[in-house]
Amino acid sequence: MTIAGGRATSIPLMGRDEEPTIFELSAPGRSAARFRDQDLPEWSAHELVPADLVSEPLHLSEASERDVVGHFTRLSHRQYSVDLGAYPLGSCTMKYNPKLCDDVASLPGLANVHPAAPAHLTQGWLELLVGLGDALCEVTGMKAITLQPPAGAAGELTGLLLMRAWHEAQGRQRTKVIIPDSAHGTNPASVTLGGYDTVTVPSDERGLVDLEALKAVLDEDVAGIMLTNPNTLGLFEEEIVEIAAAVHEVGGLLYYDGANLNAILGVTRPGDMGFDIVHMNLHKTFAVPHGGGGPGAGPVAVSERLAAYLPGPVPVRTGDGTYAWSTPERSIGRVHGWHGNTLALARAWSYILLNGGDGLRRVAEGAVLNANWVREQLRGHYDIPFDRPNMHECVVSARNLKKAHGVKALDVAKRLLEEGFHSPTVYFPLIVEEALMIEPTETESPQTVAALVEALIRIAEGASEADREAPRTTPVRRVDEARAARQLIPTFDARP
Amino acid sequence: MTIAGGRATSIPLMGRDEEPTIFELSAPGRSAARFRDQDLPEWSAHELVPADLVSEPLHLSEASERDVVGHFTRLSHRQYSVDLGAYPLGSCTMKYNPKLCDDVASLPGLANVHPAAPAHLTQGWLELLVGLGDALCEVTGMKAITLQPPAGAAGELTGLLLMRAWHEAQGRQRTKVIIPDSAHGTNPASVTLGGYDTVTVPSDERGLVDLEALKAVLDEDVAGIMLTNPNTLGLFEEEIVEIAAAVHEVGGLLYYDGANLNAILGVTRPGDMGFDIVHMNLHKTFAVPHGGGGPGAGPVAVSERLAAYLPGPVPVRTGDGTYAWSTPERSIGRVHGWHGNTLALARAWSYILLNGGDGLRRVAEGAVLNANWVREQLRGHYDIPFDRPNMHECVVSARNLKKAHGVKALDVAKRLLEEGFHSPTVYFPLIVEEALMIEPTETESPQTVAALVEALIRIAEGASEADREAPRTTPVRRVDEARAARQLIPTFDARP
Amino acid sequence: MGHYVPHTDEELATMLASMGLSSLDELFEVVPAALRLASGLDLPDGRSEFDVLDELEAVAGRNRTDLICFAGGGAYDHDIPSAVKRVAFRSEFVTAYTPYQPEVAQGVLQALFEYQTMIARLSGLEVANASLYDGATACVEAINLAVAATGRQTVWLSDGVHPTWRDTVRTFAAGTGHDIVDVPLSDGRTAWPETGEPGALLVQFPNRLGCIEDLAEARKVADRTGALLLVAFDPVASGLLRTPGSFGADVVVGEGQPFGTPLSFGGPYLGLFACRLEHVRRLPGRLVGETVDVEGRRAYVTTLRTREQDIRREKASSNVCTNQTLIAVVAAIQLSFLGTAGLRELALRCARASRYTRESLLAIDGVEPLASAPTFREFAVRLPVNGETIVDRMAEEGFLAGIPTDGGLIVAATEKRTRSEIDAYADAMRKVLQ
Amino acid sequence: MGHYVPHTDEELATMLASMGLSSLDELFEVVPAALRLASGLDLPDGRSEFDVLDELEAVAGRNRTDLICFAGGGAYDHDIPSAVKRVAFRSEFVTAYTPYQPEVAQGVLQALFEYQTMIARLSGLEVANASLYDGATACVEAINLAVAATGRQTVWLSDGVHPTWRDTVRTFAAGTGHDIVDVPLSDGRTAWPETGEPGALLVQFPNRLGCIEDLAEARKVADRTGALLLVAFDPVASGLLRTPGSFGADVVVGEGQPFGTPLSFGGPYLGLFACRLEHVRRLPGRLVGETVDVEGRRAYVTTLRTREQDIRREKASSNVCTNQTLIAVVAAIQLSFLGTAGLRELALRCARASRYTRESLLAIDGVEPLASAPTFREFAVRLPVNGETIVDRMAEEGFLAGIPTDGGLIVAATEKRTRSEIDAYADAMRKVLQ
Ligand SMILES: Cc1ncc(COP(=O)(O)O)c(C=O)c1O
Ligand SMILES: Cc1ncc(COP(=O)(O)O)c(C=O)c1O
Repeated sequence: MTIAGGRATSIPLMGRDEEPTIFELSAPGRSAARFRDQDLPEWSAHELVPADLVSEPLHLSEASERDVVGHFTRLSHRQYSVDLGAYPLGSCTMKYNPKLCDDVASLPGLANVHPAAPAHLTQGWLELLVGLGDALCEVTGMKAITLQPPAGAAGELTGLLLMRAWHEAQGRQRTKVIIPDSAHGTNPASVTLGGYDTVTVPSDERGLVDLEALKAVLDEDVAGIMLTNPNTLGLFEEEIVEIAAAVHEVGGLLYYDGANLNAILGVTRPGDMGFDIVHMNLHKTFAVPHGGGGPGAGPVAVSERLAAYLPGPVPVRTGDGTYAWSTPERSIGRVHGWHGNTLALARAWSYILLNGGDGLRRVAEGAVLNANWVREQLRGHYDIPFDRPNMHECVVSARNLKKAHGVKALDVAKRLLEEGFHSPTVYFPLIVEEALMIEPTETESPQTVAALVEALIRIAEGASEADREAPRTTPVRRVDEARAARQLIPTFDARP
Repeated sequence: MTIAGGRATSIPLMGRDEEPTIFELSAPGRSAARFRDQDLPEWSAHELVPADLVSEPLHLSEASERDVVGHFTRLSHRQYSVDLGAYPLGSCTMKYNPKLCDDVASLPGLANVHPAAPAHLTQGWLELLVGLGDALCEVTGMKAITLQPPAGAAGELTGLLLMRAWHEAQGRQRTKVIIPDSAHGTNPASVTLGGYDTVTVPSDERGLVDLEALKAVLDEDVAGIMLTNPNTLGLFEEEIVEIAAAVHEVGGLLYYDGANLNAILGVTRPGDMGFDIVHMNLHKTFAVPHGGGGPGAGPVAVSERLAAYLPGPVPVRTGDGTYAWSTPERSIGRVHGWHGNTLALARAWSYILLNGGDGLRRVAEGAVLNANWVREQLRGHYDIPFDRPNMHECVVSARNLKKAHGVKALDVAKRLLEEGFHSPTVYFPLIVEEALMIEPTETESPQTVAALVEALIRIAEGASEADREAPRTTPVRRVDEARAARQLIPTFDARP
Repeated sequence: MGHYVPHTDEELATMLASMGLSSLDELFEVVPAALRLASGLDLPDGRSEFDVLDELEAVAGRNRTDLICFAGGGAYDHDIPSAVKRVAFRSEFVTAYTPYQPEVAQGVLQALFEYQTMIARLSGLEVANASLYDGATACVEAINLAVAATGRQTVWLSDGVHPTWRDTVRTFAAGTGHDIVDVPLSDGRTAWPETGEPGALLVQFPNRLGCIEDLAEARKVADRTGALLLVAFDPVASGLLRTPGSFGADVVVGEGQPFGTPLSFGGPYLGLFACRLEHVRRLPGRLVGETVDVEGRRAYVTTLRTREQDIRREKASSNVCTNQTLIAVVAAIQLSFLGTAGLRELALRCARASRYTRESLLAIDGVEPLASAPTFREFAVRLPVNGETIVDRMAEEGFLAGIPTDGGLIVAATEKRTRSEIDAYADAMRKVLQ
Repeated sequence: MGHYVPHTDEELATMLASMGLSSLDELFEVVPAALRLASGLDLPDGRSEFDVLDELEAVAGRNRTDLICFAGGGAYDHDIPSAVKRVAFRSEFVTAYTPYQPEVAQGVLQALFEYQTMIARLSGLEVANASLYDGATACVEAINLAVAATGRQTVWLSDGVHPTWRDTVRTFAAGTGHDIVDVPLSDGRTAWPETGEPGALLVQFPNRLGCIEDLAEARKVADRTGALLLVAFDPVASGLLRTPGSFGADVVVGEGQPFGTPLSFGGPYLGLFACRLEHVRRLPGRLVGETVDVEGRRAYVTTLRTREQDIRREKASSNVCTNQTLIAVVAAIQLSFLGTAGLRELALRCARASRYTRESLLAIDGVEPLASAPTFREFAVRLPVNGETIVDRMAEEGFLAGIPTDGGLIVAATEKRTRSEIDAYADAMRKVLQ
């Protein structure tokens, strides 16, 4: 297929010169800091606190504002990012985030509010949180929500604690949580922290939960099941209604890992599928930027029967139209020191207002279209373990290249860096050998997706031993990870 | 000399991959633009204006917000800047500008004011402009000021028109303006636009104005003289008092080109030297960032006797403490459509408040110290045509390298790019063969200045024909300037 | 406190010592003692950035920014997308200077090349420069070009040009000696003299009363008299109207503020300048051209430098050095954001808001049109009370009502004005006029 | 209107056609029909960014941001330099993700390596991770580490830890089954039990009443009982006080908000986590280490990945994946900005403002200290009126007076509070108490 229009190339225009650490840029006695005129008595350290507690000044770096700005600006030139080019990291939804959301997060009326200020002084914030919570309930088809969890994994654990509290309230002792073998690592880790044992169910030849195998492990010890839908292969669990029925039948609850919610916005809802607990990754679906690894936000929405267990306090609209905090009757307690990653929540709310109901559906359509198109184009060049209509991402395998040329998924990833793209997620899900998990996202134009596909095909066609040398054009070349672990240098002070 | 502390290297960490133009990134029908809900009748083009005036939609680029952001972000990675490293471009004062000034220029209370709003609605702005004007008068030792000129050259021309108006008011017909042979090109160009002929006086063997030669051209036709002090060789005109007396004796005026004011802040003042008219480059001395070539600001301050001629209106403080606009009695008229580059003026004001009187003197000290130190270090490696204490910049010559190795100033400049620094100004002032005009500025630390000097010495010591190949590590290599002029391609549409 | 010189006292001492000096004062010994300031500048000491920001916020708070804006006159209240602000103010663009070393300045150069292309298209001419200071000084440069090209000193200056721009033209004519002849309007359009030998006609499109000038007519006058036709245009109009170039303009200038720059009390704005290719060697300011590097890769560079003051000195086509590059980059980004469809839509929305405002005002007793010529996004009305008074009274109602002019008010509306704002504005005007 | 999918209708059609589809709906045929939303989401349609910004500005305007802040409790009102905000929010840092491909992520990796170094120094321990969510959840992770290391489920939790942090600890203990034992304060300091076999002691330094806990004593208790000593610290205190590490803490956690992050209604903040090297294989979250690339050049990479959930799954040391990297980068920049001298000065200025506030309040009739232990930048007073009421009344006077606690108010002051603000605060308090 040819698409009219130019290609939005995504070459990482990044430099190749080493940058010293800020410690190496220091000179004794220098500082950028200057302080407001306080006009207070200049009590010395010893007048302020007991002498035996006072330390020598703690040694940090010593640089001027000019050098601090130069240093971190140069570091930024050694960092690939969405704003530099495509970032098809499967499961992570690295889409472009409207810049408006940055402006919202900088509003002084939001940023300059102390979290302990009582509700009547912070009505704007409460209104915002209630608005966001309601919208997220509508998007997921759930009834109530906590906005406290600061990321997806935190949401998972919150959800598992809800599950536990609910079962306990029913007077049941349950011990196991089921997850499919394709699940993300946070799922089993959260299960452990929730005090449950993980039971893994296999995927079938379609890449979906094997319903029979699931039924085989369902019993009265099962607290619930954690699923993503679409799952981590990018495939929709078509039998989700049957799965839900089976789990509910043994008294278990269904937990929805919302990492892949981007795929179904406005199309279908976890609540309608039968899920009881849903976490969302606002940093994936609702355009909170990923920040190099956070902050995100992982609200958890639940069905009616679990509402009373939510962490508190939750913001609510009162009868007289004002807003207040309210702690659910059987709340499991707080899961965050304050109210969650609030500025990230404000970004998500602005993103929802920008897109609206119509726009959110268009998000899902664009994401699914791009990802299916990628799979179609890669057929014949890469193995496609589950070659069926996918949702927002597709998983292909470099097994063919490994067999023929010794070129692994990792080599493909490094070669793609040379081509000017961030690489897909590799070696996940674990059930696919030499997996390349590609999530183009809806914000990449057809031209960019085409350029990405061409690069992947070029890599497959030119695959050779030399690919183990890749990447050759990046700020640093292949990094010695083994040495990092063997000779651990976790701080500047630990350098030999 | 060894200086303790790490080196702030200034490697431009910039990528080397071509970026298509925004036109090439376009796809028919795409647009990032979305508009506010106006709720107005949707009159068509033909209902709004006469049909024969309506055009087809004008063709621009067609890209999404994501691609616009990506494109210009990638372009920014192909651009060296002060925030990436040292930029010792002589005469330009490429110092680091405190980031606070950016925040000031973004204050909604300053940015969202229409320039035609009357004075009583814009008291904050007028107060700011009066405060800045007063401070600049104090810094230059002058009595009154216009803030309208948007850059140094505009200030020059304004000054020359003031000179003309003043002479005419005295009933004199003057035809000539004297400039030294080391003057910046804007000086003679402004002289022509001011309706005067340029008379050039030579510099003497010290690099200063030749007082005798000056006296020889002084007559009743001379309207005035334009000088920078320190001059473009970075040298202080030590006989400035005598020069002023001689020019004043024939009824001429002295114009101070403020490009080099950074060198004497708080040390001495043009007014005290005898100058009648002074322009300042706020983008050099007062930390308005250079913006890739502007905007700047070029206020012009004058002595008492010229105040009545200033462009108007000027902001003034009235008896009751409010602020108003007032047009000087014999104003030459406006030199800008509104009030000048006002947000740049606000930046400058914040810079003055930040530094204060004490800090401004420290600026001059730091600038002069760094520049003298550079000259001391380069002695023996480069020719130093005028080897005497300099002010904020020093001019050296690559004549020795040209003779010995055929390496020109231009080659040194390109080699320095490879070393991670922006190059000095080259081939200016014109009176120095193979000139390298180095202005380190006061914001570069001793470590950075040392690194710069070492790089220059390394270049001199390694000078060879191969230097004509430099730069080899920059986003593009040496650019064919002749071809650009020969086969002019000034727009994307003019491409062959 | 407050200064930005990084040197520690020890470093200062070490550097001084290495040069055989023992104090900073000695650095200034070349300055005659009598000229040295004895007791420093009479300015307060430096303060922390937090104190300064607090003070300037307070100062800024003494401006009325709550007024809903119906003023124009070359400065328009447009919406600015977050993306444009955020990308344009990346520090690589902000803290670079004129691209003297193209090898490390491709970012700014390419952005300017794209900007030139866009301005050329908007003006309908072949070449545009990389920016001038503002609309007013761009007019001056256009006249200088025309006089040099025709060898004639006389300029016919339409009264439809913004008054401050005309003032500016006159100020600079005192130096160049150009003979500026004012040409009056008749019912909102320039009434060109029958005879004369001008070197240039300068007309504004639409003009200061918002009226769309008859450029075809102006071109005929220029042809008849042998003058160049200089058009000061509103670049947003090109989203809807034919370009000045399509009518035969020789030089097109204008104010680029509407493309991404806030009102800012008047600056920094952006002088637009485009001309026919035959005049390129008289072009003022910088010009970026495409070329190749030694490896044949596409590259950009400032070109035709021999026009410029740093090479040509007293014979230069202009004295411009520092201009408005960053604002040009802003405009390039904003125009990329708008794109073909967005520019059209922007122009339509301005025109619709303007028409709705006009109709709302004319429905008020005592409000009359000042001219009958067609308008685009700005228009003038005659009022029973003088314009300054109206502006003052309307400010009390929460509006910046417009720009006073002889016998009336010039009113502008942009895509930012909504029906409810315009209705409220008309209601307030009704109240104020009673 | 308002969506951010760039595809034009034509492109959609072309792409669909190339896959043999004719509508977007067909993409979702794998979704059982019964599950498909018939009429879309019940949310308003999308709007332009300008409309949305206006609305959210109005919402934000319904928060009281004019109150002068004397509240702390883990969230402090510090000045943030412009440079920190501008550099930290460069889009390369903002729009990247976890550095899975180190070759193109050296920027974030090096910034995190510098951050880890700074946090290790502030805590006085050998290794710090690359961030956790916030102070409260960092406490949870510290407990998990200690229980795993000692094999003991009992945790002695000091009542001096912020109440919301204690709540959070208890919430998660429901999953892990840890036995959380509350330990009361006595005159402002933790009174450890004489006997018991805890796996961990968790104490806050200074504690929620602002009192400086006796860490030497806590270390003795830990040694005696065989527990690990976990200290939740105020990292700003390390500018003045000895580090928890110097007292023998095994794990140090804390809230990093004071380093460059605005109050933000409580998030995103920054969970600090440092431990002794011997516990590094139990460290939760990411860890960056220095290494080399194949050419031997210095490079950084996330390391000891085998602790993490994506590899270790149900046996991982923690479930943390996305954490707070950008806030860690902010902290690294702010700490670079402060430097050695600035951190000391910051701590001194907080302590001075706090002492001045304390003295001013204690001079008021009826105001008494809640405890006699020494304090650093926060302190508690007993008042004749309950804390909530005081906060409400003081808000009318323009102050956020502090955080109510049993029988009083916890008051904090930072380097941002000036004498005139504190005097006004004390005056208002006098008035309110009358
Ligand atoms: C499928 C899936 N589940 C859960 C998570 C965990 O979310 P977070 O990183 O926000 O903790 C991720 C994150 O990558 C994921 O992809
Ligand atoms: C000595 C000198 N004079 C005048 C100017 C002109 O100033 P501007 O570029 O602001 O017009 C310059 C600019 O480089 C200069 O260096």
